[in-house]
Amino acid sequence: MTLVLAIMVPLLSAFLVPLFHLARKTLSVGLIGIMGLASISAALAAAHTGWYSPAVSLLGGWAPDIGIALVGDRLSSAFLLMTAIGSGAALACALEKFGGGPWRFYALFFLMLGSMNGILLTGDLFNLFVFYEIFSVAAYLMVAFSMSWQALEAGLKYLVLGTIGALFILLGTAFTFMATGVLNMALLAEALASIPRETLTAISACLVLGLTIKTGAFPVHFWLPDAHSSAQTAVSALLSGVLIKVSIYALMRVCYIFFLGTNGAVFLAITVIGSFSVLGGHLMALRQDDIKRLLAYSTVAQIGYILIGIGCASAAGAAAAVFHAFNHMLMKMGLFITAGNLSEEKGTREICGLTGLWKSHPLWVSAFAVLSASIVGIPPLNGFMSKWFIILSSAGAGTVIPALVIAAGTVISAAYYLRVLSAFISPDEGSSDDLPPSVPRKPRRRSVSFAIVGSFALLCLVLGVMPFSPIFREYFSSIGQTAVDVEAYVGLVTGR
Amino acid sequence: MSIKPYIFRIASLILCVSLGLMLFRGIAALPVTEKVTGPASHYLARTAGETGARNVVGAILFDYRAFDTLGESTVIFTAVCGIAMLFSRRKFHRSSRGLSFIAKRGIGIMVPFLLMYASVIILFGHLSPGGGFQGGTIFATVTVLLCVVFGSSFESQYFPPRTKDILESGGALLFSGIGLIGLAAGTGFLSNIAAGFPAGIFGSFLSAGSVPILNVAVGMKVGAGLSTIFYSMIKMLDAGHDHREGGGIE
Amino acid sequence: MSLSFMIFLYVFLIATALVISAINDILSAVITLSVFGILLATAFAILQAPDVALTQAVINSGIVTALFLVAFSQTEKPECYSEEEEE
Amino acid sequence: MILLSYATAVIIFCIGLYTIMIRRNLFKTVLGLALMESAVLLIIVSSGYIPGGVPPIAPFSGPAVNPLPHAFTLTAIVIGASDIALALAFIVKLHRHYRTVDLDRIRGLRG
Repeated sequence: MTLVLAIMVPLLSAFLVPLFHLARKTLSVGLIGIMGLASISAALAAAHTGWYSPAVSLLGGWAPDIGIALVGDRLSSAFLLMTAIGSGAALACALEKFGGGPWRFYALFFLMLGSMNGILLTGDLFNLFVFYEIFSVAAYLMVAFSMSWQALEAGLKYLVLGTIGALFILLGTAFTFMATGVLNMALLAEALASIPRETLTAISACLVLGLTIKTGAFPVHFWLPDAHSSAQTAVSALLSGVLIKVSIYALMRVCYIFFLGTNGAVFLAITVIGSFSVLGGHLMALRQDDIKRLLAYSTVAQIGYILIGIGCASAAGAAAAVFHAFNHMLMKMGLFITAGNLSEEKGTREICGLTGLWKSHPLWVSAFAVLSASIVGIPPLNGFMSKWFIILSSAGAGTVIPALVIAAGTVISAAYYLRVLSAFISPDEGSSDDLPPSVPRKPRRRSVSFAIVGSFALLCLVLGVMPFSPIFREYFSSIGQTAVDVEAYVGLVTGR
Repeated sequence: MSIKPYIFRIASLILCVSLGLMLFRGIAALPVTEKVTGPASHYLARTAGETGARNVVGAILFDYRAFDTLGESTVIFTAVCGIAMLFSRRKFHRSSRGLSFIAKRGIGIMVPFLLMYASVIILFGHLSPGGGFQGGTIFATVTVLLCVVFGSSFESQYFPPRTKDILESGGALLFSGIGLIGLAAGTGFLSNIAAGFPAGIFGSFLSAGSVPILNVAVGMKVGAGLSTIFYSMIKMLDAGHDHREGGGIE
Repeated sequence: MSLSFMIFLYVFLIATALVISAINDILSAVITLSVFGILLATAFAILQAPDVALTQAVINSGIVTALFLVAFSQTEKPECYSEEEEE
Repeated sequence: MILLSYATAVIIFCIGLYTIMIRRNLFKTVLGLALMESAVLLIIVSSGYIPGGVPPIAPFSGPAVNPLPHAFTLTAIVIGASDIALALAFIVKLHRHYRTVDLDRIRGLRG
């Protein structure tokens, strides 16, 4: 019951928003806030259910093979928690920035929230495709929301690549259905073991290619930097922090359930893609002058780390990947919100123009410093811990090259984040005379955004220490166990 | 410089051909299906008893896998919301010109029949091929026809955007409401006969529990949605004419 | 349905797809897409899928073609004007 | 016969992908997407066909074809149509800025 509500409450909010708009003409911030709180608490309730008593919700009361089943287990709960925190933060930022005016934006936001919960909870392959499509359509439109031509072009690029990815996912689903006749993921896990080799190759190629395009990993990452840098601040934070994680979840779920026992080459492919993403993303980020594009390319690299963790095909690797995904959500959302606000303050997004901020906004810059230190991987912080776990598990899987790639990537990322920070700290070189609007422009208050960024930075510090506590380690390893334990998943769904 | 496009073309051709070969080998390796197996045989054997619908595809869409249908009509809702957002800043100049008298009179005779056809397709979705999507799309096509033949002011007078918005959200809420009834009855979201909807007499108009209601809801949603998409893009067209011709349209 | 008719239909489908891909005139390509949609609907009907055939005929050959034509008429004319200016 | 329709579908899929890869006109890109989508639909519908089957509308006068792929195809058609509509809307909006639909002349975001 809670699983259904986690999907339906946001969707119902989205359906109600146009009616409220027709009745009242302007939506109050309070109304949107209440809807957002209800949606997020429904998601958290579902996460609680999934964590403490893994549940299956049969829609329409039909058995899992003929109807659709929603499944909540520990992996879903971890990602539900992630999306609830991230989208709550993004909604708060958007409310602070836009107010209640753009009602279509909030309708899209709630549609996206509902579809994300749907992807995280569904146990049916075709249903996954349907929710993926709602999610993607809402994402294309949120990229284009600012209506500048860069945003429109980025949205179109994202749409074309995203649709190709969706078609490959649909093709993979069609092949799976042809080969087995069922679509429930738990039943597929059993049925896929006995199908011809060529068909399995085609299925895995289609599904992995489609999900990789949607994730934005290196060879097919073209849409990601444009989309993430052209959108507005709250949307960029949402895209980079939360949406990517939902795609990661889909990749993780599909690959672990379908191919763990049948096709080991998939995991080798994911590791290779991940290594290339780390190197390519960092090298491209080094060349950027625009701070938001730099952060977007850094996201490509961080996706690579997570993919390397998934590619280990072990419980430790999956746990490390989830931990890094969570950390990346905190760090990248904080960085995007900070960078967006600071560059709006200065009126430029070029890194060389963002000078003298240490004097005017010391708190923002110190939060940025903590978050970027964490994303680079300075030891006491959480970014270091999750990267360390990924290196450990990939070494445990018997390959050294990913570990070397991660080490090299750390050095490169230190270089470009230091460049940004040194620009922030360096004094304002006489730019006050050629930038007259900087004097009359009153610095706008961004207390909610700052509270979010500050608490994310604090969480980074806390999560850096947490892995030393045995309870925390046990929790995280149980997520990894859930991810790779296909038999438990099958047992949960079929009731055997 | 001049050789580079050819290399790119040949590379993409090779890529496409090898992808196609891989896909075809994947299909050809499968044994040929001689009879229906798996869950599909359940649907074929038991649909009449479990849902009361004659059209098995309709029963799957609106009962067994109704959640997919909800998601799928939400995709249209999202797309409509977005397209209306993209074109929201344009001012709409109504055009009442339309086509000739003969075309107007001809369409005027046809339209009631088209509307009746669409309604039949929606309402008999559980008995014969058709259903909410197809009927809703025919409704949208009728509004497109009216817009082309009578000019956009006629269409916006009889089907104003406000009505379409209400219809669309109303359809979505109706669908979700039916689902929540099942949840409240304790038989699962979107459950049909189990939640107490009457099964009726097999093959009659009033049968199959909530399937006809869901068909109507989807028909409202799809018809209003596709019509709004067309309307938004037409709005753009008129603004464009205005831009070029200096506001010459009445 | 006889095999020869099926072969004819599929050859026609591939031919229209090639035309859509190769032709430079967008308007002709859009009209060919409509023809392609009707042929595909026929194929669906032969494959014993009346629901799908109806939907394909109504949506792909009706609404989608209409939207393509609207978008095309919106974007085509200023292009001609700008070309005339260039010449 | 059913292998024939699979082969047709795969060929159309590849034609669509090739169109998207090499053509520089945005309308051609969207047409390619439509072709790819139609090909996937043909594959799904063909997978439900059995020789000598009848449409899945009760009461059956023979062995009925698999109804499940038809339901998927219906869903996929509507989803594909809304994707294409969205792409066309983006193209129209972009055209207002660039006055062209040629990809080579729309290069605001490269690198």
